[in-house]
Amino acid sequence: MRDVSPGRAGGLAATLTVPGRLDVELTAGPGDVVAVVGPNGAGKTTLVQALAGLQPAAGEQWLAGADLTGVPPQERHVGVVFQDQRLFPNLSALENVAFGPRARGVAAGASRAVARDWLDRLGVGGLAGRRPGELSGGQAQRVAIARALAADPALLLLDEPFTGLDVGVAAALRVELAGHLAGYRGVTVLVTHDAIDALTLATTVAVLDGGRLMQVGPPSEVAARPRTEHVARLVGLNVIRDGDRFRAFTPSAVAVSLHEPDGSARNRWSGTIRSAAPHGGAVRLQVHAGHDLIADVTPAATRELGLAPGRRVWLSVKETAITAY
Amino acid sequence: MRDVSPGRAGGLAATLTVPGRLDVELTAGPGDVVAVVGPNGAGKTTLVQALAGLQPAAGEQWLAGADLTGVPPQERHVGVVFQDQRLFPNLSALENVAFGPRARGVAAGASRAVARDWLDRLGVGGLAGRRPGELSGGQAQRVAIARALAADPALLLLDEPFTGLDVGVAAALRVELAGHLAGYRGVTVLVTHDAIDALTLATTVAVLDGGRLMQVGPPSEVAARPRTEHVARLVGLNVIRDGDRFRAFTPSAVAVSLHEPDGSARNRWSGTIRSAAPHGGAVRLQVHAGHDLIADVTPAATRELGLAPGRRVWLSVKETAITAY
Amino acid sequence: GPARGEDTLQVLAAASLTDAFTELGDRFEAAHDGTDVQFSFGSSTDLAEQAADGAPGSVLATADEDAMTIATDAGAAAAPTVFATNTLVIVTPRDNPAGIGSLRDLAGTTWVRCADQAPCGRVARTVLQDAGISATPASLEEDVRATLDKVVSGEADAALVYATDAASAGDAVTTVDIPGAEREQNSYLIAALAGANDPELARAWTDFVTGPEGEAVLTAAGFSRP
Amino acid sequence: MTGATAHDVPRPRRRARDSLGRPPLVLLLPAVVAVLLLVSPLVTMVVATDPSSLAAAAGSPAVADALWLSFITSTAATVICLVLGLPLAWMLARVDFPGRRLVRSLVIVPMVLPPVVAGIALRTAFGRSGLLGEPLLATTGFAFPYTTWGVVLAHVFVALPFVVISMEGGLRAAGSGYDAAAATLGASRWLTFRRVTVPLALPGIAAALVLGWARSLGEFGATITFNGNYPGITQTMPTLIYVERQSDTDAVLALSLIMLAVSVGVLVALRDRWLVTA
Amino acid sequence: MTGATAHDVPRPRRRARDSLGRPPLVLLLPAVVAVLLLVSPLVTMVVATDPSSLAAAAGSPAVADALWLSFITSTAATVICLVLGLPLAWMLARVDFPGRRLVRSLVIVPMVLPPVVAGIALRTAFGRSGLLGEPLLATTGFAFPYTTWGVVLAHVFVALPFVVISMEGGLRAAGSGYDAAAATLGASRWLTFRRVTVPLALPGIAAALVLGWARSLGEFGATITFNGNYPGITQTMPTLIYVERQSDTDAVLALSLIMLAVSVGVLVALRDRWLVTA
Ligand SMILES: Nc1ncnc2c1ncn2[C@@H]1O[C@H](COP(=O)(O)OP(=O)(O)OP(=O)(O)O)[C@@H](O)[C@H]1O
Ligand SMILES: Nc1ncnc2c1ncn2[C@@H]1O[C@H](COP(=O)(O)OP(=O)(O)OP(=O)(O)O)[C@@H](O)[C@H]1O
Ligand SMILES: [Mg+2]
Ligand SMILES: [Mg+2]
Repeated sequence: MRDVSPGRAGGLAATLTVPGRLDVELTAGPGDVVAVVGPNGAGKTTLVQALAGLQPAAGEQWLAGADLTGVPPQERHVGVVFQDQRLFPNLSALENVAFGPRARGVAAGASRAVARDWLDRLGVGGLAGRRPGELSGGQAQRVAIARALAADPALLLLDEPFTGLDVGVAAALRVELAGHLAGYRGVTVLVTHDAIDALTLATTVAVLDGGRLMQVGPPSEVAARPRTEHVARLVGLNVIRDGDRFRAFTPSAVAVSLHEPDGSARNRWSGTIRSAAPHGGAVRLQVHAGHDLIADVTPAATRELGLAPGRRVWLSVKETAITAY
Repeated sequence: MRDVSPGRAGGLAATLTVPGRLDVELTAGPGDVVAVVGPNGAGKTTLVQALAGLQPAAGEQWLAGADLTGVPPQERHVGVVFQDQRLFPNLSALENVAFGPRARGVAAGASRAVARDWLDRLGVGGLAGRRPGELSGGQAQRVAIARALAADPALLLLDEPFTGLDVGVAAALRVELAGHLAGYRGVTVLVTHDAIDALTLATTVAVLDGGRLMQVGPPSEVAARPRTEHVARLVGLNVIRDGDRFRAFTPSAVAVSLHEPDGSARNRWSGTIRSAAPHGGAVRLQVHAGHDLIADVTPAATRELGLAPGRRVWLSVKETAITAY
Repeated sequence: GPARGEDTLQVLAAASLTDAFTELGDRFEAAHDGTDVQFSFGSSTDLAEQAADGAPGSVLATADEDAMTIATDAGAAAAPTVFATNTLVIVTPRDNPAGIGSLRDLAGTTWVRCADQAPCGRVARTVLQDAGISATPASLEEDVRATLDKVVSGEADAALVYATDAASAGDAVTTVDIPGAEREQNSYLIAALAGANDPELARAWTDFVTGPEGEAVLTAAGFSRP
Repeated sequence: MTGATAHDVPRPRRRARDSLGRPPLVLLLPAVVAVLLLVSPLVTMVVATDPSSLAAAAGSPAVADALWLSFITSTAATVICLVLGLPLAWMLARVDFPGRRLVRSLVIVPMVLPPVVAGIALRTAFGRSGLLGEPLLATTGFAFPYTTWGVVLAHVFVALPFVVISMEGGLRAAGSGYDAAAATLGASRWLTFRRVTVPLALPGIAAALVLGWARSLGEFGATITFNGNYPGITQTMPTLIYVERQSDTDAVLALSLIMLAVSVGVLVALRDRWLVTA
Repeated sequence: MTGATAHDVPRPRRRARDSLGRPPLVLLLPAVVAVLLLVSPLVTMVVATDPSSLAAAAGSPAVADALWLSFITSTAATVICLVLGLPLAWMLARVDFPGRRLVRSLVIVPMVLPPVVAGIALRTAFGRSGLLGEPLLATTGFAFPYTTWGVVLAHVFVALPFVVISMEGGLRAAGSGYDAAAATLGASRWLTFRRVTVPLALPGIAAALVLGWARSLGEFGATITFNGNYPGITQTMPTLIYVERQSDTDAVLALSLIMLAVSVGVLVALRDRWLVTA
């Protein structure tokens, strides 16, 4: 453990190793929201479980000045939204949410009041009496979030909390959560596959891949200068690795033509369109040209050039549109 | 049952009623991909389960000329990706995927070959020997998709198949699935919360709300003229209901100002910014003004006007930018 | 039923005859070259019912008349003879902690006897009635062996059992005779079974048991002559 | 945010009828054979019973006493099996302590003992001159043998292994993922046990208790060996039946039928209340 | 598409040590009491056994015969309990047939029967002059009583209810969601049963079989009543112990210990192979 001061001071400091699955060093100050992004199997859930004390891991862990190493989960004051929900099937939604406060010693009536309040805030107050088996996937997800928040934890661990939620609810929930997190002095670790979450909710983005942290920084910094293909895809940038330097450009900077472009542009590639989908007012093309590149074109151009999946095209970018770092 | 001809001819025709949860009439031709969208608790999973024969439902159901009413699931030739995955915990990923072909009488060796092929196509061939408990959430989701596809069903039921997948995988999978579905003569029902899925993969979009079908049509038609708030949000349009007519406009058509706009524009609202997030090259504001509206502004304008959550703003739209239907 | 060699004699016998009959079986085998004597020991009632049901066996020996009646009524056995009797005695643990010298001393101690439904219980009840004793036992045991067992294991201060049981327990118990108990004896009956596969051999066995050699072994085990 | 759908969703009254189609012959056939095997002796026993002896037995106060004692002691034993056995089953299923396998094997041992031997073993420990019973008697004046407490002790000794092993199976089948979820919410192991583990394993626990109750109701050998047989104190239904058998074979069938009828009544009542919902 | 991480992930050898912290006293204490209660009689029994009689018993061929017969018959009975009982348990847990509750109650009944009564009931059905046994004997010349088959029948009758009820608990606890998933993949109920239902309920099924095996190993009353006590044919260890008890109490303890030692050995071996993995 090299630097545990944030953990000692009130935030989180952890060095965690799970052989073959995880090897990270993570620090966060009080009130920080750490968005953990990374491809499937990167070790995000393993990290969350290790922080919760559910996954045996070597290393040290400090939270709000207390040494959590070897401390069982029930004494860690964490709140977890599990990727697989794990709502207690034998309890109603209300009882599920009231479970945390009850376990921490809050009186029954007060716990139920807290639970009811959280269910209302998450828009599922009307389903308080239902068992998890009688809820839809998204409804259950909301109850799971309510359960984690109602426990008023010192460390909030959210493993893909917005999966299965419809867009409206997800958007509203982001707002709700942002409001909650703004006044929250604990540390939040938010696992997500969605750039919006990382960019709007997080104070820090941690990029995990193959069990290791590849990049840690403020969202804007990570978004502007991604160092992994995954983050590049996440924020919708094209990133090309050039030795140990990176060259990034936006999809709208990419020109698409059916024939090899004239001139001396050294940044040009030929490839096949793999998909075309509306994106904002534009159409976003995914082109396979050695590595995958994305290009935004106008609907008009799409029609004129017949840019459909399977079509071979040329892509080019002006050197001036490229950020190198 | 009013019209079962598509079901008799080779596609799907179903009238299904689950008291209090579902009451729909659905038809699809052979090769059709029906995207089912709708808010949480709309009845999407209930519909999928009823089509699979797992949810007792009143009504009739025809598939590829055969009457499925009352037929048990194992004789329906369906393939289901469950919202909660339900991979067999006691079998390896390979055995999970080979289960379907085996059950339909394919020899053990051939089944394993098919399974291996599907796992490879979904990028999890290296995890063939793992049990579901040893997979990450996204890896398990891919195995679940492989399992449904490997069974070579006449009716493919995908309940939020892309949840928990990282962006790169989800994009690749969409391409993969699009390729597969193009050559597929069966009917696909795809439940999704993602507009991209509905717009790129579907031949028909069915909008479900409160257990009823609110709108059915080609993706472009539904996207252009949404009839529910949910779809409006999904495709990123503002839709205002006006009696039994609708008025729609794009977020980029919305002008944002700090003071009440001059002139006679009758389409103007005052409200509070609930969230601001990057969207393509713009910043997308969510504004609560009686109903929720979205507006796209340039990053520069965002900075200049100080458009942050909590700020009160005025929104206005020119009448010419509005489509009424 | 079980396949048996021609020279196998199958004897169904009351459990209380285990020691005496096992000894007699050895002697019988020695006297009848090539003969194998097999026993099936159990409760008299069980055995009688099994004999009536056609269980394989040549001879049935019961510890009381009622049980034998079950077999004879069913026609499975005929003409039973009484080949031994048994007298009730008091047994105490070797050191006789409660100092019991007669039936009168039973009052206030932890003592046991057989249940009224068991043959030894019927005898015990009559003996106690004759002696005018009304002390309540701690337990009414299912059979005489269980009764003895309670004393041997130190769970009871005294028990009313047969002389044969007292004898089999040897040094483990102290025996106190009951005056007049010989008036209320229990009879052991033996009969060849109708289903015997070798009636000759069955008769040879009953003769052997009722004969002088049988008498010697049975007397040594504590039985009386009828 | 929209949550509940506008219309009221009625809670389903009972689980939906199984919709996976007819059971296959290869399972149906053995199941039918199993039922026939178990039921036919009961039917023939009823046929073989003399109705007049049934009436006589039903009216006998000794039978009423023994029946009552049987139910009291079996129920007490079942309660003790729950109190002692569920924690032990939980330890075996959920706590990875050293020597766990040894403990599990030791717990199974009494199941293998023939009941009479179980009685003898109990006597060597808790008898009046047993290794533990003698000091107990000397210090407190209390001894288990010949008392109703002794009957309960014998029943517990005989039924507890069944209860523990069966409960452990139920706890394992229910999985431990929810325990982990409860722990993250700050629940102590004891709270988790009460609110999560036990409710989720309820079908298995209930089945185990039924096993234990039935096992102890039919228990005879250990009881009579350890406690003897005295009406009203240690004479349970099985011991009454056993001693009765030496004099009156007809009465045995009648007594058994009465015992059966009452137990089935209790079980059916229990099932309705406890087991079907689980 | 990227799937597996670049580095090899080693499969964990065994499940992680339980990490939820120390068990609470309120559970630990009863568990310890339960173990003591079950173990102390066994210990005192060992103490009370005369080592010389142990040696004598261990060398006796009658003991070897009885031990062998006990294991053969108990194992055969357990196999039959599996073949007949698992389908029945499955029907009770998964198929919503009319009269299910009645069948379940009928299945429990034999558990409540004292063993001797079970033997009598078996005789009324399968005895040589029983309602089913008589026609069987007349047509095939075969009768169950006094044969090793009869012993197995008695064991099955006595153990099957335990096995069925315990297995049903295990099947219910495992849940039916995966059955539904298998059905959508085209699996017949039989395939689902084999590949999904049974493997998932394995801990409960294994526990049930251990119960059944142990119950049948200790079974004595029904066997001796129905089959008599013929050495080499129907004389199992418990019946041999019964006979020995008539002459030699020391021998009883010695025989019981031998039986215990061997059964524990078998159970420990089984556990290692079958039960811990489950
Ligand atoms: N029990 C286990 N045994 C062995 N390997 C495991 C186990 N659980 C997970 N893994 C592996 O560890 C790696 C990290 O898994 P983890 O669940 O942490 O990924 P993740 O980042 O959460 O992925 P996802 O986005 O798909 O949820 C994966 O490669 C996974 O296959
Ligand atoms: N077993 C049940 N009993 C009663 N109501 C149920 C049951 N299961 C689901 N419901 C209700 O039925 C409605 C439809 O549920 P369904 O799971 O079909 O929704 P969905 O459209 O799939 O939602 P989501 O997007 O959240 O997965 C919901 O309101 C839900 O609460
Ligand atoms: Mg994960
Ligand atoms: Mg759903």
